[in-house]
Amino acid sequence: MAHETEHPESWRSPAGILPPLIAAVLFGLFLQAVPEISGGGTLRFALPWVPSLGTELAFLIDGLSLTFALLISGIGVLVMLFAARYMAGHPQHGRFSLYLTSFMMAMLGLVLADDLISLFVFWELTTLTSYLLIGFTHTSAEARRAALQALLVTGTGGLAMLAGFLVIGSVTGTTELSAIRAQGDILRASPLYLPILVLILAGAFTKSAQVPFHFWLPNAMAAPTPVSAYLHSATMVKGGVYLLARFWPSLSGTDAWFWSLMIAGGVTTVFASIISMRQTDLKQTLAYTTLMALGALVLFLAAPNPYAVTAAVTFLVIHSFYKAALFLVIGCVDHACGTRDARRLGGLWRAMPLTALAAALAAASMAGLPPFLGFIGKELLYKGALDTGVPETFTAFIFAASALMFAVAGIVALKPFWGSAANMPDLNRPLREAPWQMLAGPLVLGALGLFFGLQPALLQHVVVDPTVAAVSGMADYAKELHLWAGVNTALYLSGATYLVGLVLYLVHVPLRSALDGLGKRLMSFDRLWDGVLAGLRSLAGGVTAILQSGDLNRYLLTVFAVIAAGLGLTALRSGFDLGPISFGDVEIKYIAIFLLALLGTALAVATRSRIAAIAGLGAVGIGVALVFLLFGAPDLAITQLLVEMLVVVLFAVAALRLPLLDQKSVRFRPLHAALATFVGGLVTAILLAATSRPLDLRLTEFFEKASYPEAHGRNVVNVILVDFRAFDTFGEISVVTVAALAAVALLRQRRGGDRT
Amino acid sequence: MEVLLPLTVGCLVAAAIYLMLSGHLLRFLFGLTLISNGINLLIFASGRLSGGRPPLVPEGAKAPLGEVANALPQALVLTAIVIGFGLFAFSLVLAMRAWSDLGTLDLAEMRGAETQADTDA
Amino acid sequence: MSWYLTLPLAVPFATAVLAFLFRESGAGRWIPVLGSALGVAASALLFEKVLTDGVLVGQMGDWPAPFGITLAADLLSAVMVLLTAVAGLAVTIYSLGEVGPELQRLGYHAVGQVLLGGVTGAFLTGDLFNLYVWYEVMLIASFGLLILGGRRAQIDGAVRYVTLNLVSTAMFLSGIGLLYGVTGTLNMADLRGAVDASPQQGLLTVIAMFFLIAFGMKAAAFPLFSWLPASYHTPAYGVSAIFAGLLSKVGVYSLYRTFTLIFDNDIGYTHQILFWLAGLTMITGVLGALAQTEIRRILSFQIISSIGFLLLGLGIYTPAAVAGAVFYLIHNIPVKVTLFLAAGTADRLTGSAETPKMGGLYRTAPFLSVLFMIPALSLAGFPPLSGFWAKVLLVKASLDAQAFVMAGVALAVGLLTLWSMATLWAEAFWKAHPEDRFPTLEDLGSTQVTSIVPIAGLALVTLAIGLFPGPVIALADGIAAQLLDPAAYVAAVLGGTP
Amino acid sequence: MNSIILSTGAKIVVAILLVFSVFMLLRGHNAPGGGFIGGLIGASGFVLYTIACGTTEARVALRLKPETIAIIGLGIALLAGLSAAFFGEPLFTGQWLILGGGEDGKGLPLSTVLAFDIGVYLVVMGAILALVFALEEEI
Repeated sequence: MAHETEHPESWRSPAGILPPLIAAVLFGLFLQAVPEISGGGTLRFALPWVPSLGTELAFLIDGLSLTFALLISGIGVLVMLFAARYMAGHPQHGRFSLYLTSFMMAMLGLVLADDLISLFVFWELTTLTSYLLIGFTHTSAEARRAALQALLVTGTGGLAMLAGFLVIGSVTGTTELSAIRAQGDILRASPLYLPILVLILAGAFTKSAQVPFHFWLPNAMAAPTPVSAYLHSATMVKGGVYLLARFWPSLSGTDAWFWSLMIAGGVTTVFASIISMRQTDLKQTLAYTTLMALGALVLFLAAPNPYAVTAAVTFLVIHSFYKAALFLVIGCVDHACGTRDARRLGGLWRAMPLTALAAALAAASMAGLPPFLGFIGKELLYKGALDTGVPETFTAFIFAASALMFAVAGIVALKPFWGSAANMPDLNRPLREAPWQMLAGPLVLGALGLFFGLQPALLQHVVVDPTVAAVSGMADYAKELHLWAGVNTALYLSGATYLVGLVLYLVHVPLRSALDGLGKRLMSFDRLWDGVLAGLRSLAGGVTAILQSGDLNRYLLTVFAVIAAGLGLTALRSGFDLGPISFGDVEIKYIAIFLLALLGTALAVATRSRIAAIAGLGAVGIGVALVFLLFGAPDLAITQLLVEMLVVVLFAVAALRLPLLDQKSVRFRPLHAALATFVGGLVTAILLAATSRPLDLRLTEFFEKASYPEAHGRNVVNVILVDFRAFDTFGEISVVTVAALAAVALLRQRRGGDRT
Repeated sequence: MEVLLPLTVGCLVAAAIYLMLSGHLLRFLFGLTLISNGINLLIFASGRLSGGRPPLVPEGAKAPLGEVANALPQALVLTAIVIGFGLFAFSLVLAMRAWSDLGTLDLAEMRGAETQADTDA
Repeated sequence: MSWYLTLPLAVPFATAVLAFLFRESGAGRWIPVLGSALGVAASALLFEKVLTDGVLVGQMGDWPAPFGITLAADLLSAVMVLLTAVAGLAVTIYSLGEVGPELQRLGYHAVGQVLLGGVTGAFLTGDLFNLYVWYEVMLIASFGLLILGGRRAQIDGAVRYVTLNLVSTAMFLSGIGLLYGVTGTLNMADLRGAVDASPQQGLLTVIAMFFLIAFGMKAAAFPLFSWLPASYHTPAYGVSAIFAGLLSKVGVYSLYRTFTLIFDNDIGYTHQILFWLAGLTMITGVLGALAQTEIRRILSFQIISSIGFLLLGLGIYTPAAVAGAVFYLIHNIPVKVTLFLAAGTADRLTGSAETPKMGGLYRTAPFLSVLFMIPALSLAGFPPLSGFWAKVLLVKASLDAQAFVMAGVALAVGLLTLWSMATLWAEAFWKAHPEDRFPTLEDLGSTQVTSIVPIAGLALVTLAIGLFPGPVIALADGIAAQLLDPAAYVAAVLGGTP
Repeated sequence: MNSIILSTGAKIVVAILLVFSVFMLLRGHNAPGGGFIGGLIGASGFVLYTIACGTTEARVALRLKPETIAIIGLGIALLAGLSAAFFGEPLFTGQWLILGGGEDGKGLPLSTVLAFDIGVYLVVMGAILALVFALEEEI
């Protein structure tokens, strides 16, 4: 992505210079730790964080975390230097640098954390920063979609992993990783082992893009190239691998572990190899080879043997070198030519000799040619595969992958530089070599592949031995790295690999179209994903349409149905005693009041006339007032009558402006009537039961005794209102005040305020 | 009355619910009035019906003499009546406003707030 | 002594009176801000006092419990009062920029202060009938705020809100009447003993259902939540923010209060119901959010989903679960207020609340985008924000209580929330404005400070709780201990009587 | 409706009802009555007056805006409740000053409780009148 507004000099802004500087400082710091760690020691820093959860902000440097930290910060320096120039002049360069640096910090936190919760926190922070980076071109809907996809897929796994962590915490009683590593036997013996494993693997497999969770990774190539180089080669996707390595001592060694990793890793490797051949966008091609490598790493962590672990660790380093280098090379090419289409690029070596050199170095490592580090790695992979319980399967996976990698190395590194230039796009500017800031990364990383190929002992000492020791929990577990290990099965396999790889490279163009046809018939996980999201959305829409239909009547019906069911079922389950029911004390005047209220109610319910309904309500009110009067509540009776009068007045005033009751609302509704009668009957029964025993009159007796001597009032009801329970009254007058304010506001506001 | 009063309460509640379900805002308000009355009676009945004498302290006495009505529920009901009136008055005015703004009191036809189309922000 | 308890209550009411009397003058703008600030101070004092001295009790009118009305503040009450005051202050400041002189003349600030007073009263009272009264204060004040502005959607939303809430109120009042009829008392601490001693346990469970339904409706629990998404998107943003932050939480608070203190005799039934309601509320809430495109309707459904998490603690009913839910409660209030306020500012800048018509803010107003993202991610339980700890505590408690299904539901809902919030953020902030507008904070003009400062302040609270959750977790543990063993509360309230 | 007879009659009725309402307010502590009932009666008087003479005149007769009366009532009630604190007692504790009377309570009792009830009276009257005026004016 060459920018319209390019300001080569602006890379010297803080946004350009600070990130590589920070990375360099961190890299230097981690280098300082090398002697200590390669001597077999560890370093640990811890701050208390959430003591009640046993959570610390704890960091541990051991072989494994140091290797990752060195890769992250070291490659970080080169990628960020590249980015400084690549992004120079971009209006959001500052944000980009902030996100990328934050991502690096989060990634370092992830690999250094020695506490499950801390680890998870950093894990999710990498998810968030990668979300922002993948969607960096935020005006593009495609980029946003890719970002969301990565967020949700890795987020799903992350949550599963969190659940796994919490269960581990419950089983082991600690969240400290070092302590948990020592409790592998307890975990493996726990009845919760299988759930834990599944949950942890869900986290690792989504992050490391194992099939069938792989589809987000190629889409994540929507990010600017430095991001792809960094996140999707050296760092984020390796997070899952790191997790597996971290939990190797605690969880590995069971059949479940072996088979799940082997199947996931193996399938991913082969699947990705095939798909990568299909791509024409070089970045996409590389993305799928990353999947392939991740599959291989997972595959080798499956097997509990020293060769396999050594191979995994070594390959991890190798892959980081060449994959980052190749992504950056593609970035240089894209920057110079404005395309990454494998079908068009060719003959670039004349104009871009240094880029071509870097590409060649990295590709040689990728192809596994001697004397590059990739060769050592491939030999180790074969040895490791042969050492497992199922050598045929492992070897077949690795053979297929290695041959395809050989072919892809040719496609990515050979063809654009030395292939035919016939299809090159027309550029309205001269084709130039990439600037030094962008070249430094691929050249250094490519050279490192050669350097360590010639000097494997150094790598062995600094990286492989301590890392393998940390993964396995055993010192001296690592096997030796040799450039020349003699004539053995692995060497024969290497030869065969080159041969098949070469053939594949030569036929890759027709192969591509063949695979393309095949691929179209394969299930597309990307489209499946869209289907899942669409399905969830329509489920959400459907459920919401039922519960929140917009029809107030339905809401009310729901509420009353819940009331009826809640009270009815509880009454049925719990049961209660209605007490003695006698009509002995019923006098004629009571019956008269009852009938008055009943008639009033009936009128209010049945009539279509507003006036009649209001009259009915008035009758009910008077009936209620009479009850109050007859049973010693004159204050209530007076208040009730006065309020009733006001209600009638208000209704009368309002009714003049309100519409007639239409036929629809007055027609008989049997279902509603049944529901209403049921609730009404229930309330009667509950009230009868509630009053079936004598009432505890402590409160009233206190009020009666204290009313005059202490509160100076003879009207006990009024004393309660203004003294004993004056607080209620205060709240109540607030209600009245606000009711008036609100009603006045309703009446005063201009109509159709919605148009202002 | 020990039996009649709960029966009255039940009738009022049933009628109120029936009215509230009628789908018409004005009739909902009728229901509201009825249910307020019903619940006030319920509280009153919960305090038991004991005699017909109001809880007053006669001149010269320090406490009510003999059996008087339970004062506490009366105070609660009084509070509830006044609060209920406040709520009712507001609701009535709201109904008027709804009629003049929305042009209907039929609850099924009121869709101003929950339709996506009408977003008068 | 009782100054500590009454000041947080008296200040908003006094502010309301003054704000209304001076509503036509310039002071009418600043009195509420000053009053809210005083309210924060008063509630901070109360909180500090309760933290050091334990349950604080005041007998109104000096009438001993259970005869008069008792105000009682345990840790839960105190922290809720403090959060109420803080949310109130934030919204009051925000309203300076949002609410014009016309609404001020109609009593916007006065009614808002009464609402705060009502909420505070509900948190502080130790008397069931008094709780009803504060509920009504809250309710009528919320009616008043809901209709201020008078747009058609507001009126329609208000009809929905009012009708459904009145039904809930009726349930509540009936429950109180019946409970009094059985036990003869209204004081909540006294009710605990009276309910335990009552021979009518079956009947009391039925009566408990009155409260469960009434509070459940107030809390917007499944399937009684319809009133909330039907109305919360219609009033001024400040109003929705305070509703979102506080109102449904009062329902949750009431459930916690009554179903730990009074109705804990039939846990196998009542709390089991709450348990399953919690799950259904979480799920239906988040699904509702996914089905919306209007920003406040999305957030409204998220409120419901949060309520599910809050109920889960009560449903599981272990100390860890209650503590987790209480942490969630504390974290959720600032988060919800921030989200609604930030949504309001975004609406004003982009000219729409419909997410398809929004956008462009990430590019030209990145600060606002971050301010929205912090609470949004916190709500989704993203670490290390406050919601993450809430989720961890609740999921861990569910796992420890063998409630594996609910732990899974909680995690899945967290994920769906992340989806919903990420989509919302991407649509409303990240993508370009469909009409290629470039809104900046300068467009807010003179209201820039009042529109941003409260949001930033609350986002900072969320961030702080996330980074230093220790004290809040300790507080939540303390609250859970008090709730599950109310002996100290009961003793403090009834101490005066034999 | 604006006949002189009616409006004169209304004025007389209002006067009577107002006096009666104050009577009900003051006697409330010892007999049926009190702030609510008094306020309701007082408001009824003004409602009658409004119906007879229209809101403009009723507003003039009332002098203060009814909303303001209500909020002042709320303030008085609040102050009455808080005043106990100045006597060093818990809030809402009644403070009594009985003028010219002895133990028999025959003197003129002045108290914060009465002040509280006056607040209630003003709130009820102000609120109802605010509502009725707004309704009447909204045609």
